[in-house]
Amino acid sequence: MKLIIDETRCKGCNLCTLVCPYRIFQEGTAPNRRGIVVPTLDRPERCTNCRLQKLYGRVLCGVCQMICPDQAIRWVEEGPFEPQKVVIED
Amino acid sequence: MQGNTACAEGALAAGCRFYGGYPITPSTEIAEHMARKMPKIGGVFAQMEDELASIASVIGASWTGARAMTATSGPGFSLMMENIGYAVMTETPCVIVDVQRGGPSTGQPTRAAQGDMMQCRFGSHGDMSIIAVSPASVQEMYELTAKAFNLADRYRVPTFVMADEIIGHMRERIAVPDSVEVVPRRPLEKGTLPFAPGEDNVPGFPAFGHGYGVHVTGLTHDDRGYPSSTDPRVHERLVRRLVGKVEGANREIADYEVTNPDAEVVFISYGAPSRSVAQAIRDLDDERVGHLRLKVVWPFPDFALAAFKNARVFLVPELNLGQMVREAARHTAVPVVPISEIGGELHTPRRLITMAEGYL
Amino acid sequence: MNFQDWLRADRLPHIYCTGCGNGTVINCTLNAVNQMGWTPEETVFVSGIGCSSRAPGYIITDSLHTTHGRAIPFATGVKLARPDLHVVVFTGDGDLAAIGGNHFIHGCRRNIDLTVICMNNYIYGMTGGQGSPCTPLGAYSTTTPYGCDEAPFDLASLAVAAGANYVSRWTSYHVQELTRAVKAGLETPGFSLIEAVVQCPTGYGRRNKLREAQDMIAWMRDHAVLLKKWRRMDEEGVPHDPATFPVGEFVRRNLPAMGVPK
Amino acid sequence: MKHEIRFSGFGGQGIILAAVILGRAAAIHDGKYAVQTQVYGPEARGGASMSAVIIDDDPILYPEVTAPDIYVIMSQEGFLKYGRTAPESAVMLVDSELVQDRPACRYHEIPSTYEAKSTLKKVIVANIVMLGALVATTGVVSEAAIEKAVLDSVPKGTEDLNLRALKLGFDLGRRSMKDETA
Repeated sequence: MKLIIDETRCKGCNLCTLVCPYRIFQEGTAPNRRGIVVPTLDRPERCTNCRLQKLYGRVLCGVCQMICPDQAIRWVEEGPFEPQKVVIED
Repeated sequence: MQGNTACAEGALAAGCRFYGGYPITPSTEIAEHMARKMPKIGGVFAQMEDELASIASVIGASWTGARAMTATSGPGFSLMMENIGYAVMTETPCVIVDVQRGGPSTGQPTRAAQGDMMQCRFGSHGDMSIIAVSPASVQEMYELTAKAFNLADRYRVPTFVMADEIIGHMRERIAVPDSVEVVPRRPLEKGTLPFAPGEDNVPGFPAFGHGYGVHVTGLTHDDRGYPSSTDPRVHERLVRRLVGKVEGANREIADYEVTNPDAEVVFISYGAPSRSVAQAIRDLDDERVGHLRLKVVWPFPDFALAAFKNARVFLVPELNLGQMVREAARHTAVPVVPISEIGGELHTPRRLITMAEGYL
Repeated sequence: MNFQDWLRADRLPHIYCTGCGNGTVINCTLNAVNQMGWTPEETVFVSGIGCSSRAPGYIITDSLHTTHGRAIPFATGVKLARPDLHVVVFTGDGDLAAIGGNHFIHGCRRNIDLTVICMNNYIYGMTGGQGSPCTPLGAYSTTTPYGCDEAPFDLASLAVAAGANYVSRWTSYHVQELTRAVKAGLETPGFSLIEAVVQCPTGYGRRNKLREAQDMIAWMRDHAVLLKKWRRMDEEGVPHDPATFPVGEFVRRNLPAMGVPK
Repeated sequence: MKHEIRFSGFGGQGIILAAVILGRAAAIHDGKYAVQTQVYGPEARGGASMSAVIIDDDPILYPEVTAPDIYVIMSQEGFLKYGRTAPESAVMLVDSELVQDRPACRYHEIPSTYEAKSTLKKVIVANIVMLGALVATTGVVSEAAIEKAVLDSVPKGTEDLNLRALKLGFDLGRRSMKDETA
């Protein structure tokens, strides 16, 4: 699975950057066509949901999606499936 | 039977299954009767915390598809005005009974008046149109209340029963029919936009709980029901349709009685003063004196005035300082004269005869 | 079904300002509704007027966006006429506690089977940030330019006193707890109030040194005190910092209720 | 001489305030007549907002802008809603960073948001930068008048920042005039 930010909905409040335990969301720098600075993803494959949601059959963290006031964060299927290299930080 | 009881019975016969109200003289007997009857027939009686809540609960219940009503009087009627506008904007069928009493303010709680005729028509803010009936007997309290539900459902508009303390508290023998005509709401055809004009400018009704997924808002909305509150064209189109669906059906909605159509002096009346006029006409026994009695007062049947080809004057007895008289005067070149009676007493036939004789 | 499937995708993005907490509360509510296994056909959302009350317009169910303060009586009519429908009310602090205050306490007293979610942002957002009955003492708004000098309502305690069967308070920072609380409210027969303290960076934060949504979220995180701890402090006579407020479940009980489907 | 100026952008950019300041400069400090009107939706942030000013030497009777000769456009959505139909005789100032399209009429690209952010470190004064550029390129009001009007209108303690924003706008405006003639 893959984490995405829907640019047509995001208003650039950056609450996701505050709550993600892995700090995957980083404040963006350049405005998009709507004039909104959308956060960027830093190594999103570190997201637990992306890695393990299928395995456990339920949403495991999802705080970014829940707190996003603009319903702009969700996970989409990746296809075809490719093994992800995960860097474990200490 | 008492007028207020007849009103409640007429509503029940028409299939009213939700009553939301707040006690106020002189309408309270309607609520009391509903409180006794509703639980026995599987309906809902809700005594709300005030009139704002009463009309709100009625509108909410109506959106589940139920026939719903409330009853009140002057001060309570004033409190309902905002949500009446909401019902107009959202095209919510509902019946509001106003047993009119003397005002302004607390005024004369136990005496009759017809001072709310303009308020029911124009009381809420913005441009709108509504339907109002005015019973002149206990029998009509029953019949016109039942009819009000059909009108409300047919045109998806709040419909008023503009009674008064005299008719509400009067007791008369009435003939209760075995059944009353019930014309149910036309449901929205699936796949149709919920606020698209539909036939006769009246959209089908998408009752809650049937999978329509309709969004109902008092904001100016498009055919989907979505707010669109800054576009002048959307607003104009919507409000013109809301007004037009009622005004355009004036002839279809109209309900009135004509006595002596060739008369030269013609009384126009509605509600309780109609009784004084009828008595005066009988006592006068003169074909030169006629009577136009309105059972539906809004929309005003302007074309009915033209039926009196020989009319030299219209006399309008009302229990106010002149409300419907203005409406009549707008539609005819013939002089229109108010005959006002305030304080709670009905016009005496003697007074009306003297007035009529003065013009003969 | 995912909770985002309950949204009217054709109406997004919604009109809320950048960083507005209302969107978060919608997520938590829809998540809880979704977890209940209800279908959109049997669920109705009702609201009054204000920013929070725009929420039902973004949800695919039948919904009533009504007049200012009157959401609860409208919802009462829906619920009494069709007790089998699940009726959820979105409201705000101005809508619920000021103009709708009477309906609020009578809804609690009747214990009518509604779940009321109040997005308390401490001000009137839609009209541009005026003081509300929930504006904290000393806080600035366009109508309290010298600091609010009226004491605010404690909505949760008010609902408990008035007879509601379920009452809790969380904030838009506490997304998991808020979701669980809404679900508990949906499960409890009778009147449920879930007070969700939300950030309004535009109308409130800007005038109270919390300009960014992140600042407000951090403020809520740092000033919300768990109810258990709050009560223990009461027992021990430890004074509360006036800027803090308790969060948690205030009551869950089973008093006689109205409009519960048989 | 009559001018009709239309401002458009998204809610929160200070589109309405910019128009108010321009009108104040004309009516109070330049001794002309001015009327300011506005159109906005329910949202306080985002959404296309529009405000307009008419400036005239004679009293203004009809208050609405019908055929603007000057446009100030600060968002792409605002351009699509209010700027796209500008006639060829008009002149338009666009925020070069936030507006992607360009009109058929004469226009000046003013990087007001970018400059407010990078030079002044306060994106909130982008509208004042734009006002400065507007005055420098069109001369609808005098520079002295707009300076006084800005000082009248901004919160206490921000006068210096806003004056710097205005001056930056004058420079950006002049530079864009030079580019045009070159």
